[in-house]
Amino acid sequence: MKHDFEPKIVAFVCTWCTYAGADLAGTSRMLYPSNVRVVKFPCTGRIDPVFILKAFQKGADGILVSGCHPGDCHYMAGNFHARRRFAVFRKLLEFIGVDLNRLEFSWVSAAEGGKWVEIVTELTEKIRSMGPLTQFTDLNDEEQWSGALSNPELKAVYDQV
Amino acid sequence: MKNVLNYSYYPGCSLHASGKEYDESARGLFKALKIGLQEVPDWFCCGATPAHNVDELLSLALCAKNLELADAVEGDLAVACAACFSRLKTTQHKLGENESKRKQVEQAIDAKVSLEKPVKHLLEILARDFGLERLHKAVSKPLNGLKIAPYYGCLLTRPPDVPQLDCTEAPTIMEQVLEATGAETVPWSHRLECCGANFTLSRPGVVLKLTGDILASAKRAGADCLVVACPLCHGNLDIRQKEIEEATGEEYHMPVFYITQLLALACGVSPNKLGFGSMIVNPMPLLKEKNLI
Amino acid sequence: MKSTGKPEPTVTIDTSGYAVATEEIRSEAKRLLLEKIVDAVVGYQSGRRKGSAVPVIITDPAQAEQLVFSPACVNNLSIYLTKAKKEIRAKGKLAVVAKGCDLRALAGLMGESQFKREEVVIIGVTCAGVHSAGVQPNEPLTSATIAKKCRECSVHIPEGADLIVGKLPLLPDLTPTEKELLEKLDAMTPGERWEYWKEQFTRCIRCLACRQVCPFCYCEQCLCDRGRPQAVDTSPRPSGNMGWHIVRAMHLAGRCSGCAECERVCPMDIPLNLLNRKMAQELKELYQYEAGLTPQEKGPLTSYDEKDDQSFIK
Amino acid sequence: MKNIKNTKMELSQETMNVGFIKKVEALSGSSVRRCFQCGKCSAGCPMRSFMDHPPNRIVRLIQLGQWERVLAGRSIWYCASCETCSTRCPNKVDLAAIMDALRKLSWDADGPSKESYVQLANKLFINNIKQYGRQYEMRLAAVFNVKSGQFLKDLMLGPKLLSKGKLKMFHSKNKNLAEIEKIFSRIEEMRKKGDAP
Amino acid sequence: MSRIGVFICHCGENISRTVDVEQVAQAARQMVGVTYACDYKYMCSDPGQTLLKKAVAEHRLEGIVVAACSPRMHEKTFRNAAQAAGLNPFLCEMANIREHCSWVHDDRVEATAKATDIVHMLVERVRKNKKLIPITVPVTKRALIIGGGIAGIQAALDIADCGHQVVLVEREPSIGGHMAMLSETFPTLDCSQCIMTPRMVDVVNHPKITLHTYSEIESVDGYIGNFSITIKKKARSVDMAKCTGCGVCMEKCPQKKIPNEFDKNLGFRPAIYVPFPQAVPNTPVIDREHCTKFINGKCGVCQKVCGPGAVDYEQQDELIVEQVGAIVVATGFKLYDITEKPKGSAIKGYGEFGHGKIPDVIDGLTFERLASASGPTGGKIIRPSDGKEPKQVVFVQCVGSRAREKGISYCSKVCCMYTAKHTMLYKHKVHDGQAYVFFMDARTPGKSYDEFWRRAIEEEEAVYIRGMVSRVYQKGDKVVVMGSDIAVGVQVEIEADLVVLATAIQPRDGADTLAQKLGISYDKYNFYSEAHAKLRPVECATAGIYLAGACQGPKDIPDTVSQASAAAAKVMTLFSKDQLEREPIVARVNEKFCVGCLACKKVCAYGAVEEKEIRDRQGNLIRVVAYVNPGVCSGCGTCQATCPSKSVELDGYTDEQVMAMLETL
Repeated sequence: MKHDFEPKIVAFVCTWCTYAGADLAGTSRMLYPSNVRVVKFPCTGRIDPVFILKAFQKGADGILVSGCHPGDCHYMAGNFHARRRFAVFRKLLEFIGVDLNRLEFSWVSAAEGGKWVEIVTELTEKIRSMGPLTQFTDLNDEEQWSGALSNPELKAVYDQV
Repeated sequence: MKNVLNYSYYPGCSLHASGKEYDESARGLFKALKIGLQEVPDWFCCGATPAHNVDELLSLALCAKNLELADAVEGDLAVACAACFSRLKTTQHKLGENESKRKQVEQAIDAKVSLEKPVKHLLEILARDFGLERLHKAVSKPLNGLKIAPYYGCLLTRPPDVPQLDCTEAPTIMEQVLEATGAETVPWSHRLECCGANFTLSRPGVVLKLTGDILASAKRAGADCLVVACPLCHGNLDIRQKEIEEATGEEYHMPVFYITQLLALACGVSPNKLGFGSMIVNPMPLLKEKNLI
Repeated sequence: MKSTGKPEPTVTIDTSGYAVATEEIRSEAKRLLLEKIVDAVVGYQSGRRKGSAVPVIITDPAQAEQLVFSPACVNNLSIYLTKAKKEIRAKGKLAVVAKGCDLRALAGLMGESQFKREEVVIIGVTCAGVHSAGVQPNEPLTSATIAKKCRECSVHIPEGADLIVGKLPLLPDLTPTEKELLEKLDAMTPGERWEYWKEQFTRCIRCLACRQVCPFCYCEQCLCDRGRPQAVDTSPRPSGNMGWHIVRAMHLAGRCSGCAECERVCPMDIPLNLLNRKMAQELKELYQYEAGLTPQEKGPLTSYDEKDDQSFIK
Repeated sequence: MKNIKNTKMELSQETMNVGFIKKVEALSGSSVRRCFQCGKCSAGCPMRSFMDHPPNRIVRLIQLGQWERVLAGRSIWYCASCETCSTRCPNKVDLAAIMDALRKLSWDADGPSKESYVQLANKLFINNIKQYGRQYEMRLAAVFNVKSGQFLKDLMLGPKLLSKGKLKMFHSKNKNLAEIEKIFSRIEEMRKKGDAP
Repeated sequence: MSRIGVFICHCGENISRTVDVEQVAQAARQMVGVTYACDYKYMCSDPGQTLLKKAVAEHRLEGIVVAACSPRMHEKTFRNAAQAAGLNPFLCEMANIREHCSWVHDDRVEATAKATDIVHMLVERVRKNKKLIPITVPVTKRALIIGGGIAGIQAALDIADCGHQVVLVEREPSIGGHMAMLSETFPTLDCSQCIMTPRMVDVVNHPKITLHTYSEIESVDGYIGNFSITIKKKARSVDMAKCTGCGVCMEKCPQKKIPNEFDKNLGFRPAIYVPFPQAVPNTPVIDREHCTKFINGKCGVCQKVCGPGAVDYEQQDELIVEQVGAIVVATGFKLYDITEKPKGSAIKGYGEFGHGKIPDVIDGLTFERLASASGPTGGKIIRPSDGKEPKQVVFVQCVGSRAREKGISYCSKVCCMYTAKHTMLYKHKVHDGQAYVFFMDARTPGKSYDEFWRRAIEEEEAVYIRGMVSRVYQKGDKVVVMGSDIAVGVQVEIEADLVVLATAIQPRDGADTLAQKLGISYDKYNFYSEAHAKLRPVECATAGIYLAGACQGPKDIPDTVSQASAAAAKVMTLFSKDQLEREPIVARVNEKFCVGCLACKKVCAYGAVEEKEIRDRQGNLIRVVAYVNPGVCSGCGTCQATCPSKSVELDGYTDEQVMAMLETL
């Protein structure tokens, strides 16, 4: 490995646009980091936020969700539904305390092999510089509440609730 | 030795005055190449632009008259001036396709219109009839190192179906002829733009603007000099160059040669006979710099 | 909690209208049952402890006298109308007593095909507020005993009910404590927020009372109970707790009517309504959507607009 | 002449001078109606900046039979006859020929044109032909300057050209000048009889 | 599933150059559930496939992972091979270690590790795969055509000529639509009725076509191959079986002064009438709104004079049900009405053109009726106000069209051409007249179209003026048109005798209501939406419903006929098999857990989700759940992602499969 830390990145993609775009990157022999693992769906409309949660819990350091550009959906509106769903979900994660730099969304068409490479490369580099995501995996090892709050201000807030 | 080719010759008014170096050099060149030129006796003014500008019938009649006169001399009609060339060709073209106009002209000149004699510009004779290869062989003093911007102006190529000298929008005949002498031609943007022509008399301001653009373009392309085949273009670019420089604040010092001057020089005609002294922008420094005299 | 840190002076809230409401509910329930317009009425009756109130379903006009309305009527009765409560639906046509916040849930449930408007008679109650969790039921309603949600209530009058009973008193200005807490959390770094929620969720014992009481958690089988595949660890450990609360908040996004029953019933005092309120705030900002204000055919996450914001998408 | 450039056009069969359209078409040998106003002629015209009406508008005005507007403008006198428009027209509208026709019509009407310098130059040029058979630039320039009242125009150029042998102070008439005179007179005759335009 | 075979392809050297295929195979053998793993130079070659088939038999494999190129390349190949080996094809998956791995990475160690991960993910996926059987749907080989204009007629005749039954429903008393109203057609100037009426007669005489005129679609049930259509036959008050079409009733009807809609109110018709002489069917209807008998009961002349006794005042609207397998929607267009601002519309309207109050300002269709030889004036062009022949006619293009604020933002496509045609027709009929056209652009993309337009100018001497009209107003008996010629840059004023406005093309009124009945989508203008603008231009997203003509967007006759034939071809393709076979990647509802919130129905773009009632043995309704019609579902899976309890699952992409893949991380 060339770096101290190689992030694990999961890409949830639709088969018609982004998967095909990634295929195009391959047939065009473009090079990009090998960190990404692609999970194929018929449509971004099929991608459930629970999958993102699961991937984080299973140790993904970064996640990409990518599909057809608006108006290009093979199923007409799947990506429009996905757009709303993830617009909301990322707000929730942000509120819970997840750094949104770890969750990326993109439209990559079947003709955009270059864009796929660009997005995967940038995301890999970004996550690499951020280091591993331990929030979720640490929870796996925790059994119960320690009862202590690290930050006095947090404690004040907590006490008042 | 017998001449290889023989032509009747219509010099036109300018070649006897402001464009006399064109006439001199053309005669010198043709003599060197052993091409015969016999001037049509008592030719008239072709009417040039002013005539057709306001009186097409007069313009056509004048040219038809000249064509009739030319019939008396053997050989295709060689024309040096682009304007005369254009008028004579236009006349042939229009009268050839328009029956009623032909009849009017015949009535005006009181003679049958003769359209048979081919009218040829000097360039055409050199490039086609004489041939580039022979021209190349005839060169004794190659113009190596001279970077030329060949300027066609309007009337050598336009409108498309009249002069039929070369491609209307992308002619190469001047380049071909010049390159046969070893000179280098530069690609440039204003080869076919108008110089303002006869506005030189009535609206010189117009001419200064147009010729200024042409000179600037040639300079941008890195040319040492301009080459023309029309006395009117020559007048506007050479005679008025000083004024252009004053008007635009740009310095050009760009000699404007008639194409026959340079060809004759390359073919060994003595520079003294080529009228370099008559040019307003002195070409001598350039020619000396390039070791051509 | 007040951002300035100064304690709020205790203000008493006028609840004289509640007695009026009680009378009107009784007579309306009686009439509806007598005229056989409905087969049952879902409302509140007094509990065993003095001043307390519990949900009741009456079918006999004579029982109408049991019905009450008081600051102790905290429950959101809309839950009895979901398809999950088959035994209640089986009674036939229902009437239900609904506060403004409950009515929002009813509107949402109608949008989700849980019942049709014409199947239910809604007796709306004007409400100045109800008790906070843990308050003794016979205590007067004051700024100290009022539920947090009621501090920021915008639906004191249940517009859209078949009948509106009670009378709204002059309401004092109360500090929007939840709003202020949200602002405070929003101002934190993600890491700090994570610490906050981690500590909250870690306490969760997965009793699922929050789910039980939620009018929108009417699924026959909760995704989070499923074993194959297991979306969320079902045991009450930090990892699974985090998953459960995220999934819960996501599933309620755009649907939650803000009744805060989840938070009221939480034995571990986890501020669950904060999450719901946050999501509601985001949906309002993103799609100008507020759940339950009017019955809508489609929710914000079951519809879309081609021009939706996509600034977050590369 | 009233400036009619921007005034409203009231179109009717009376105000659209169809005869004018036909005359222009006959004189120029070019169709006017074919023009669909793409503007290519104006795009390439070296004289556009000196004109009041761009070339395409000239055609447009002819199409609408607006002869006064066409002839009142100075555009037709600023056409250099470079043929760029005619060469590039997608519809083979021979605008250069149309311009000739318009100048002829203006000339005949002793045109309402304001561009008298150009007209003067043309007249002198043709007079020269009539008088001498050929063009003598010195004379042309001198007479032009006198007639146009610009006595000092190109004052510095003359001696220079003379010294270079480019202008002849003296000139002779063509031996066969009579033939030219006959041509002029025959054309005049024909026009009188209506045999020629 | 525990007997999985993993087949790793070298793809020549395309994969093996960067991926250590043997190492991947070695790793695969250690994976849970993998019984067999091997690598081979070309898995897709015949020997490669043979190797796969043999391995399935030898190792009794229950699932296959082929690690090779993209599934987009060879999934079908290997699924076919799996099927040939006796496996359900959906138990075969491809791990893309070429396009997604060997071709995009150069580090052998990294690429090998990634390839192993990819294979592992797919092995886990296959372990959760289920056998899937292609879905078959029976097809009723009978087509419904809605709309009897040229689009509907063309589609009906094409399908019927192919031997299938067709039901054609038309709202008006006669078929023919707008084309029957036109005078002559561009760019050939052939008479519209001369080419239209024979087609209309063909329809009524065709043994395979059932024609319902004066009828409307009441409701639509079912799905592709199996639609059930309820049609309302409006009471004609004339028994079609008895009527001979003699026309005596129309002659004798005392009420003769009803403006004739077909002639754009330029002429009159009786209360019992056929819209135009060549109407098909040639059976009159009674306009009950204007008929004296129906108003006050004091007439009955038609019944008295009717020899066959066909007039029936008692006739009632009738509902009939037709079973069809496919629907072609061809409801056509209407013209933008400048008379008033449509209610609730953003259209600001054209008060500057007099809101239709100036009698000599008419629309294009009215001009068609004036120019038509069978029209109210017998083809003589006159002005409506005083019947005089107009000598100056001004045509104004783009009225409503291309005016996003005042009207509609789209181009109506046919106005440029028909206006050019109008100027020619006018010149042919009024030799000393002059036509003027105010226009912005001339849009003439079509065979011989631009030439036609140029002909109007160059030969017929129409004066085209580029620039729009600001206002028209009445001045004495003239209509003054204030315009502008932007080429000249001056205002233009014309005192016209007649002004013809090329008003925009809009969908028919009620297009949205019909779309809701059909479950098809429509745009903000109410034009019906095709499934894909380029690749599926005549299909609706809702399977089994097709579009023809101007109901989908403004269209001229050639385009309309082309699209109608294309729609017919689509219907015939559907009818070419007895059973419709579809890929089994469709959603399924777990009825046990579904609580019927119908979020799935809300997000389904195909209308594949229906409500299903679950009843007990006594027939009492227990609850309503969602049901996904496998004949309609396209398999996007949006429903599953939306369903809170995951009671709807997309076969082939179940949560179990996805989660299994994520477990390998």
